[in-house]
Amino acid sequence: MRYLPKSPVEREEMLAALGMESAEELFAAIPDELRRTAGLDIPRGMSEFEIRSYFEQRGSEAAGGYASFLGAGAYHHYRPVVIDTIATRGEFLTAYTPYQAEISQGVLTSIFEFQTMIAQLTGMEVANASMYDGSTAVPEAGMMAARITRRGRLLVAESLHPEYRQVLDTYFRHQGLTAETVAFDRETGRVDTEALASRLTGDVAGVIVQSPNFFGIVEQVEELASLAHGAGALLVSTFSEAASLGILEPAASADIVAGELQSFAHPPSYGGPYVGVLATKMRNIRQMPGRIVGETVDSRGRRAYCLTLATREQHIRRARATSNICTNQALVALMATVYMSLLGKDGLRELAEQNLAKAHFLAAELRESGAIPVFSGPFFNEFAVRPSGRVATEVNRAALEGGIIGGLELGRFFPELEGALLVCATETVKRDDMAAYAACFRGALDG
Amino acid sequence: MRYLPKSPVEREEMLAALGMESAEELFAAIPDELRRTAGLDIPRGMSEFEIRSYFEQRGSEAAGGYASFLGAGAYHHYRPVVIDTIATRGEFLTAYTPYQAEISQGVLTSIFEFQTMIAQLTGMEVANASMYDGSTAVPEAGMMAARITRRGRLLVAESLHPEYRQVLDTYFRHQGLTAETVAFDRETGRVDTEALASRLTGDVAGVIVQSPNFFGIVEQVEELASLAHGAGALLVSTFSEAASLGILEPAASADIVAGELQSFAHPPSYGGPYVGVLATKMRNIRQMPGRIVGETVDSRGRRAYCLTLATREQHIRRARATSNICTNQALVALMATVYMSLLGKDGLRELAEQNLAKAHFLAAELRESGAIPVFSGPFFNEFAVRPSGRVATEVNRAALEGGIIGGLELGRFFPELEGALLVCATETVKRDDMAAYAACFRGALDG
Amino acid sequence: MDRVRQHTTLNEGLLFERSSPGKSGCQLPPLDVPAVSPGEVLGSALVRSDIPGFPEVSEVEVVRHFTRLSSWNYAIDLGLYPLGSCTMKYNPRVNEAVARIDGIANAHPYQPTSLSQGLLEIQRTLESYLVEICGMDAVTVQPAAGAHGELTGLLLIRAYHEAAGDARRVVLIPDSAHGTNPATASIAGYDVLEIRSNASGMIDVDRLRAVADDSVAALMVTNPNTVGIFEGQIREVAEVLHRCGAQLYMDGANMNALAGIARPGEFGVDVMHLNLHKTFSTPHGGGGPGAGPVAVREHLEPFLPVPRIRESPEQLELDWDRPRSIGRVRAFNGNFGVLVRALAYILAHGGDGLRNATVDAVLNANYIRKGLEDHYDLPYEAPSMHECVFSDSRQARHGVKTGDIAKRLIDYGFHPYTVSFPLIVKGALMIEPTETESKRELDAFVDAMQAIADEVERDPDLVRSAPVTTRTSRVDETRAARKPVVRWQPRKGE
Amino acid sequence: MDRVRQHTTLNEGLLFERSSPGKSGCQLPPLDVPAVSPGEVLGSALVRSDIPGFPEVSEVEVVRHFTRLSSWNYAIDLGLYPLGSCTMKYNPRVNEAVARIDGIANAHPYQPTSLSQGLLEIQRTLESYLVEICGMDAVTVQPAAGAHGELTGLLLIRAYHEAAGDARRVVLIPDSAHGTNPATASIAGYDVLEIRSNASGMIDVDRLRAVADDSVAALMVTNPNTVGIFEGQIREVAEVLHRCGAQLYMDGANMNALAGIARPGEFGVDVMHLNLHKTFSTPHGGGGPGAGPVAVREHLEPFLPVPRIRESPEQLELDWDRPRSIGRVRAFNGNFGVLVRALAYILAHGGDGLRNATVDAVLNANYIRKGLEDHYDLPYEAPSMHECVFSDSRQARHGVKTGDIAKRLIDYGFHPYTVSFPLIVKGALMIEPTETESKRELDAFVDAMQAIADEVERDPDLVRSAPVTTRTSRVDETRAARKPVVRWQPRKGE
Ligand SMILES: Cc1ncc(COP(=O)(O)O)c(C=O)c1O
Ligand SMILES: Cc1ncc(COP(=O)(O)O)c(C=O)c1O
Repeated sequence: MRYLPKSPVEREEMLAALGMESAEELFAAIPDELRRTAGLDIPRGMSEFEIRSYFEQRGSEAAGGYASFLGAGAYHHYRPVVIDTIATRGEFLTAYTPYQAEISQGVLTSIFEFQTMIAQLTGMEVANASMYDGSTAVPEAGMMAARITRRGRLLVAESLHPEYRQVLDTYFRHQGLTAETVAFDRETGRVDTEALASRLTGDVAGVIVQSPNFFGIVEQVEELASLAHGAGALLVSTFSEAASLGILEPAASADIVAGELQSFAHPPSYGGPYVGVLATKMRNIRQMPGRIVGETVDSRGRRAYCLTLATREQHIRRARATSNICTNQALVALMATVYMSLLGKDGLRELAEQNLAKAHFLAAELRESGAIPVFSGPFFNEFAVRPSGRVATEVNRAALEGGIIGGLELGRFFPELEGALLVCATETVKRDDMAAYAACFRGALDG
Repeated sequence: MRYLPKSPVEREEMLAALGMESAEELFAAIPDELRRTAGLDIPRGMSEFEIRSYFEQRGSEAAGGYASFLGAGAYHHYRPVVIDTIATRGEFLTAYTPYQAEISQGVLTSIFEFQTMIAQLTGMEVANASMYDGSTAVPEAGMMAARITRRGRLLVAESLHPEYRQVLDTYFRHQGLTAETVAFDRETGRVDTEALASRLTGDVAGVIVQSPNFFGIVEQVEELASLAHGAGALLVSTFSEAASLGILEPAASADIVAGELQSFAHPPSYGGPYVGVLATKMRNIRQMPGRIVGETVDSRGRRAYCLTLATREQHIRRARATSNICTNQALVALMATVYMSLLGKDGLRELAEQNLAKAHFLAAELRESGAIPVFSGPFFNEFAVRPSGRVATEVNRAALEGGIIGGLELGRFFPELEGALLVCATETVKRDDMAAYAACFRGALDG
Repeated sequence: MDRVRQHTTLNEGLLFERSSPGKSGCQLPPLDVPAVSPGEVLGSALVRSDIPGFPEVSEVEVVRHFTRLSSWNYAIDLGLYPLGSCTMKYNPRVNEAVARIDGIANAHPYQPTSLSQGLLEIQRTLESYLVEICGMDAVTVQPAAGAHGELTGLLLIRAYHEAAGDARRVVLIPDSAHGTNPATASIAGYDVLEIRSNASGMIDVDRLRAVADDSVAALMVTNPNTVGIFEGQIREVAEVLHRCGAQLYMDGANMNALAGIARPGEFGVDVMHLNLHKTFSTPHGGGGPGAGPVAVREHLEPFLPVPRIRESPEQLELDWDRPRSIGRVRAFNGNFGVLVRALAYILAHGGDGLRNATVDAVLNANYIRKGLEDHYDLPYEAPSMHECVFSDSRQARHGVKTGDIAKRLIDYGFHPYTVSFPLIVKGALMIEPTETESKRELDAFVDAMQAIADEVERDPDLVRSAPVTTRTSRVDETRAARKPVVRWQPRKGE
Repeated sequence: MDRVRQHTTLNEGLLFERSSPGKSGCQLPPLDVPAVSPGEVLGSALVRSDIPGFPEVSEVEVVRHFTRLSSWNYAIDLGLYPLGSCTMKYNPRVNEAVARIDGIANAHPYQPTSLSQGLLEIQRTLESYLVEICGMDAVTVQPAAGAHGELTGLLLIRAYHEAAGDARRVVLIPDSAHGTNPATASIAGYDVLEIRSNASGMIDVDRLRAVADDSVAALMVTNPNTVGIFEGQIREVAEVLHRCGAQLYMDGANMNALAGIARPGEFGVDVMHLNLHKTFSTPHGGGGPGAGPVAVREHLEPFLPVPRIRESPEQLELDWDRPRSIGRVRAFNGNFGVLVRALAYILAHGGDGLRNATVDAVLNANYIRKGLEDHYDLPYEAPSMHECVFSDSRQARHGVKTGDIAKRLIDYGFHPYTVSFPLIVKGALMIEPTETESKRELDAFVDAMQAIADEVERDPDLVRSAPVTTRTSRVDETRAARKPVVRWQPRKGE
C-alpha cells in the first residue's frame, strides 16, 4: 500500500527483532473473543485516480457553476490563490499544535499575527488562537460571561443566527445557565431595546447580540452595551459575516466578541471547516477559553513565541478548565491570516464597500420587481424581502431553473416570516445574475 | 499594484535618495525620440479573480471531459497529486539554475537523481539534466553524433515522429549536415532494414530511429545498432512515449538515447512544456550538450552536488560550445523525477503492462468493428488502423458527437496513409469508451 | 559565525513591521454596480474610519513572509513526529485535492437538497464506514474535534438517562485520561470522579465496582489507554457499568491500534468518539481543524444531533424532525471538508488495508519499545499497542527530565514525543510512531534516543541546554505567562 | 554542537538509498480489460526483465525526500535573488493556478480545432500583446527558451537573405554578449566576429562601421546591454547595418528595463527574442521551462516557423501552408503552459502596470547602485537601467574575488548576484534586483554588501571561506569535473 513505507522483507525483519513469528502476536493483549477474524465490510482499497474520480463525480452532482444568493452564516467570497499556496505547505499543513516552541515558530508567529489582527478588527485588546466556528464560539463566550459575572442568565437576541441559538441551547442546558430570547423589532429588524431593557435584571450575566444580525441588519451595539453595562451584565457581540468588519465601527465597548471568520478563510464547503474567533478585554484573559500565543524570548534573548496561560486549559486544569476545547481550527485561522494580510487595510475596506454596494443595488432591483423589504434597519450584504407577485418558493424554483440559487426561505427558522427570503449579495455576485434573479421575482407580475 | 512592494511614499524616498524629482529621470539615458509617452495598447490590469475567470472561460471552450484516443507524441496519463505538491513548492518553483551550489543542493540532488533514473531506464551510462523536449533532443543527438564521428550524413527513420523530423530539418539545414529519410517497411511498419543497409556508407554519422516508432511499433533496435556500427556510424535511439520504458528492453547498444519524457511529467497542455532527455555512454560525455550535475564534496568533505563539465557549454565555450542550450526544462524534469520515484520499479512495469493491455484490447475491438490494421509489427500503446465501413473523418466526427476525440488522421503527415488513423489507448482510457469508439467504426456497416 | 548577521529568512519580523501605507496584496474586480456611500446607508456612527495597525503589504511580501515562517516549523512532511496520543501519520495529498473540488468546496450548506446529493452521499458513505469500523449502530459527524465529540457523547448519555427519568450526577474518569475527558464532563454538567489505575496502568475493576452506583452516568475509558495498553477487561468494565444503569463511553483517540482488528461495539461500549485528524489521516494543520464523529449503539441513536441523513425513495435528505435529539452541537453539517478527507483515506485503504495499517502501527511502536527498553525505564510491563510510554526516572537521577530529552531530540532532527502526559507516569515519554514510518526512520530515532541516553550520563548539561541547532533556542515559557503579551502593538513613534 | 549528529533533514540521502523491494508510492486502478503477456505480444527479446537500481519507495518517503531536499534550496519565495541578466522577479501564484485549469492542462496538441478555440485565443492574445510591447509586427511563440529564440531569429535572417539570393557568412557579436549569442550563431551556421565594446561599455559605432560589409548577416545586440546600460546609439547602429544589407537582432533578455517605456521596433530592430521566464514572470523552476518568443518586423514575417494562427471568418485556425517558413523549431505549439502564465502576468499588469513595473525595476537597480558605489568599483559611469555592474577590483587587492563576496552574501541570507559575467568586466558583480523587491529588502542587501566590503578589509579569510552558515559549505567544483560522477551506482554489496 502506497502509504506504508515498508517492504515485506522489512516487516519480517522487524517482527523477528521482536521475536515474533506472525503479526497476530502483536495483538496478543486483546482477548481472543474481541479480536476479529472477519475483514471489515469496506470495499478494496482504491488508487488515487479512482478516489479523485469518485469525488469529482460527487462534486458534479452538486451545485457547481450556479450563481448563488445564499448567505445566512456562510458566504461566497473571492479567495486569492496564495491562501492555499501557503496553507498547503507541508510545514504548516502537517504540523501538530505548537507545543514544542523551538521548532514551531512558524505556526506560533502566524497565530500571534492572527490574534493581533482579530484584536485590531474587533476593537478588543486580546484574541485567542481560534474556536471551532461561530456557532460554538458564542456559547463559549456566554459561559465566559457567566464565569466573569458569576451570574447564570443570558439574554440572547432572537436575531442571532438560529443555528447558533440552537447550539447555545445544547451547550447551556446542563450547566445551570439559561438563555432567554429577546425579540427583534418587527419594524427595523434590530433588537427591541425596550424588550431588552425590561429583562435586564441584576442576575443577567450577559447580552448576546449579532451585528450584522441574521437578517443582515447592523445593530447599534454601543447602545446595547450601555444597556447591558447598566445592569452589570456583559455585552457579547457576535458576527457571522466577517466582511462587515472592513466597514463597521467595531463594538469597542463590548466585553467579548465572538464570531465566524469563514468569509476570510474558507469556501462554504457545505458547512465547514470554518473558524471561530473569540476576543475580549485584557482583564478577562484568564477567563478566556482556547489557546493563546504569547511573546517571550529564547535563551539567547531573541524574540520568540509560545503557547501561554495554559493553566486555563483542559490539559492542565482538567475538570476546572475554562473549556474542554483542545484541537481548534488552526489551519483555517492561518488561511484567514493570509487573507487578511493580502487584502490589508485598504483591501478590506474595498471588500466591505463592494458588498454594501452590491447588496443595495440588488435590494433596489428586487424592489423594482415588486419585492417588499421586511425590515427598515440598515443592512450590510444581505436583507430580508417578501416577493409580492409570486410566492418565495416559486421565485426560487424559477431561479434554480435558470442556474441561480435564490435566497434562504426564512420560514424555515421564523414561522412568522414564512414567505420572506433572506437574500445575500457579496462581491462575487455579478450584475447580470442580479438582474436575472430579479426577473424571477417579476415572473408572476408579468404572467 | 499587488506585485509591487512599494508604497507611494517609499517610491518618493528612493527617488529622493537618487537626487531625482521624477521617475522619468531614471530613463534619461534613452534618447527622447525613443522614449514613448503614449501608453501601451493593452487593457487595464485585472484582478486575480478576473484572470482566473478569463482562463476558466478559455479552458471551457476546450476539450474538457472528452475521452481521447490521441497519442502521437503527447500522451494522457494519470498524474499523482504529489507531483504538483512538490513542484509548486516555492523552493523548487522559484529557484534559478543551480549555479550557486551551496544553496541549491535541493535542485542539484534532484537532478542527479533524474540523471540516474534516466540512465537506468535507457540502459545508458550517463544522462544530462534535460533538453527542451523530444523534438529538439533528437537534432542535438544528431549533431552530437556528427561531432563524435566527424561525419555529416544522418539517416533518419521515416517512422520518426514527423514533427521531430521537421525540427531536425530546420536544425540541420545550415550546419552542413544532411538528414536522409529511411523508409519503413509497408508491411511491418518497422524500419526497412534493407533500405537502411544499402544507404549505410562510410560517411554516415548516425542512424536515428524511434521505438516505439510514430506508428506505435516497437523496433528491433539492437539489430539496427549492429547495422549502424558495422558502418562506423552511431545509433541514436529515440522515443516519444516514455511509458514504454517500463517494459521494453532498453537499447543498450545504442550510442545515444534522445527522447521525450512528457508521459512521466506533464499533462499534454496543448504541446508543452515537456521535457527532453539525452543519454549516452560515458565515453561521449564531453560531446554531450546541456547541463550535467556531478557528485563532489564540500569543504568539510561531505557529499555534495554541483553543475559540472561546463566547458562544453555556451557560457564558457561560447561559439564553440556543444550546443547553445541554456535554460532547459528543469521543473518538468523534477516532475518526472517525482513521478518515477512514486511509481518505482513495479509501478512502471504495471503502467506499461496496462497500456499494452488496453491498446491490444482496443485493437481487437476495432478489428471486430471492421477496422483493418495497417501494420503487422508489434505495438505498444498505439497503432494504425483503417476503418472499413466508413471513412476515418466520419468515424471521428461521429465520435466527437459522442464526446470522444478519435485517433489522429495519418494522412496529415503521410499522404499514402490517408484514411488511416493512429489510435492510442493509455491506462486512462476506459473500456466503455473503447466500446463507444469502436461503435463509431461500425456506424456505416450498420447503417 | 558570530560576525554574520542573521539570515533574512531567520530575521523575518511580523507583517505589521513591513507595512507601509497604500500597499496591498490583492485587488478586487472593479465594481459593476454604482458605489454607495457607507455613511449614507449605514449612518456615519456605524462606519469605521480606520483599522489601526492592520497590515499593508504586497503579494510577494505575504508569500515570502509565510514561506519564511514555514521554514521555522517541523512537520510530518519533514520527518518522524512521534507525539504519543496524537497519531501523527502521513496526510495523503490526494485528500487535499479532493476537498478542493469545485462542487464540494463551493457547496453552500443551505443549497437545495436536489443539488446536494453528491455531498450527502459522501457523508452517508463515511458514516456507514465509521459504523462498520467501530462496530456500532449509528454515527454523527457533526462534532468539530475530539473534545467536541466527547461533549456530544456525554450529552447523549445525559439525554438517554433523562428520557428514562433517571438523572445522574457523576462521570467516572481514570487518572490516566486525557484532560479533555474531565473538562468535558464538567461542561456537560457532571461531577467528575477520578479513579486510580492499578499497578499495570489499567482500570482497576474492583475499585470500579466499589464506586459504580446509580449516581454514575458513565465511565469514560480510553482503549488502548493512554499508556498504550489494551484494557483487556473491557467487557467486565462494561458489565459493571451496565449493571448499575451507567453507560460506557470510549475515547476513540487511539483507534489507530484497533481499526480492522477489534471493534469497540463488541467490547460493550455504548458511545465513543473518533478523531478523524488522528486515525483517519486528516491533517492537524498546526492545531486543527479536526472532526470528532460520535458513534453509538442503537439505544442512543434517537438522541443524536440534528439533522440526520434520511434516505427517501427519491433522494437523500436531511431530517430535522427528531424530537428526542439533543439538538445541535454546531451549525451546519460539521467540518465537512475534514469528512471528505477522511473518506478519501478510507477509500484508499479499503477494509483490508485499514487492518494492515493497524498492524504496521503496532509493529512500529513495539519496535521502538524494543530498541529503547534497555535505555529508558518502562513503568508498565504490559504489551504495547500503537504507542509505548517510558519514564525519565533513570535520567532524572542525572537531573535530566523528559522535557530535556525531548528538546535534545530536536537537535537530532526529530520532533519530540509527548511529554508530561499521561499523568500516571511521572516524567513520561509517550511515543507513537504510527504506521507511516519506515524502518530506516525508526532506526534513526532509536539511535538518537540511545545517543541521548548516553549523553545524559556523560554530559547532562548538554542535554539540558538543548536544542542548540535550531533558529530559536529554548523558549522562556514562564516569562510569557507572567506578563502576557498576546498581540503586537506599534512601538511609540511607529 | 559537534556532538550532535546531523538532522535527519540535513542527512537525507538519495532515494535509491531508501529503496526496498516491493515498496511503491503509487497504484493504478485495476485493469478493466484482460491482461496480455508482454512476451507474447512483443516477443520476449524486446521485453525487459528489470530496471536495475530503480527506486522502490512509498508515497510518504517521496513527499519527505523532496520536501527535505527543497529545504536546502534558496528561491525567490525566500528572498532577494539579484542575479544579473536573469530577472528573478516574483512569480505570481495565480499563474500556476490558471496553467492547471483542466481544459488547458489536458488539451492535446492534436485535438480538433473546434475544441481548441479558447487555447488559440490565448495564444493570439499573448502574441498581440507581445507585438504591442516590442513595437514589432509579428511574433512566434514556438521557441522553448531564450537561446532557442535566438536560433529561430538567426534562421529567419538566414532565410530572408537566402530568399533574396544574398547568402551571408558573418554575425557580429559584442564582447559583452551572453554566451548563448555566439553559440547560437555557430549553430545557425554563421561565423562569429566579436566586436570590442568601447570605454563606456557600449557598442563602438565606428568600429562597427569598419566591419559592416556585405558578408555580415546581422549584429546581435542586447539592449540595455549586459552592463545594464542603454545603447543610446541604437538607431545609428541599425542604420549602419541596414545600409550594408544586414539585420539588427536584439537579445531581449533585458526587456524588463523597457516594457512600456521604449519599443525595440522603434530602435530599428528587425528581429528580437523575449524571455518570458524573465520579463514576464514565468517561474525559472530551477532552470526551466522557459519560452523565447521571437518578434519580427514585417519583412521577416513570411519566414516565421509553422504553424501560424490564422483568423478565418468562423474560427481561429492553425496555418501550415507557409512556403517561405523556416519550418519548425519545436514540435507542437511551444511551451504552451508557459505562454499561459505570461499572459496571466500581462493581464494582471495591463498596459500602464507594465510601465510602472519597469519604473520600479530601474528605480531599484539605481538605489542599489547608489548604496554600493562608495564600496565597490563601478567600471562604467553611464546611467544604469534595470541592473548595475560593479567589479571586484578594490576587493581583489585583498585577495578576495567576486565569487568569494558572492558566497559571503549567502551567509547574510541572500542569493548572490551574477558572477563572472559580463566578460568585459573583470571580476564582475552583476546585480539585478527587479521591481518586486521592497525598499526594506534592498536596504538589507545594501547593508550586507557594505558589511562584506568591510569584512574584506578586516578579515579577508572569513570571506574567502564563506559560506559558513549553510548545510553545505563551499563545494569543490574542480573535483566534480576532474573525475565526473554523474549518476548514482549501488555500492558493492548493496
Ligand atoms: C486521548 C485523547 N482524547 C481526546 C483528545 C481531544 O481531541 P481533540 O484535540 O480533537 O479535541 C485527544 C487529543 O489530543 C486525545 O489524545
Ligand atoms: C542576455 C541573455 N541572453 C540570452 C539568454 C539565454 O536565455 P535562455 O536561458 O532562456 O536560453 C540569457 C539567459 O540567461 C541572457 O541573460
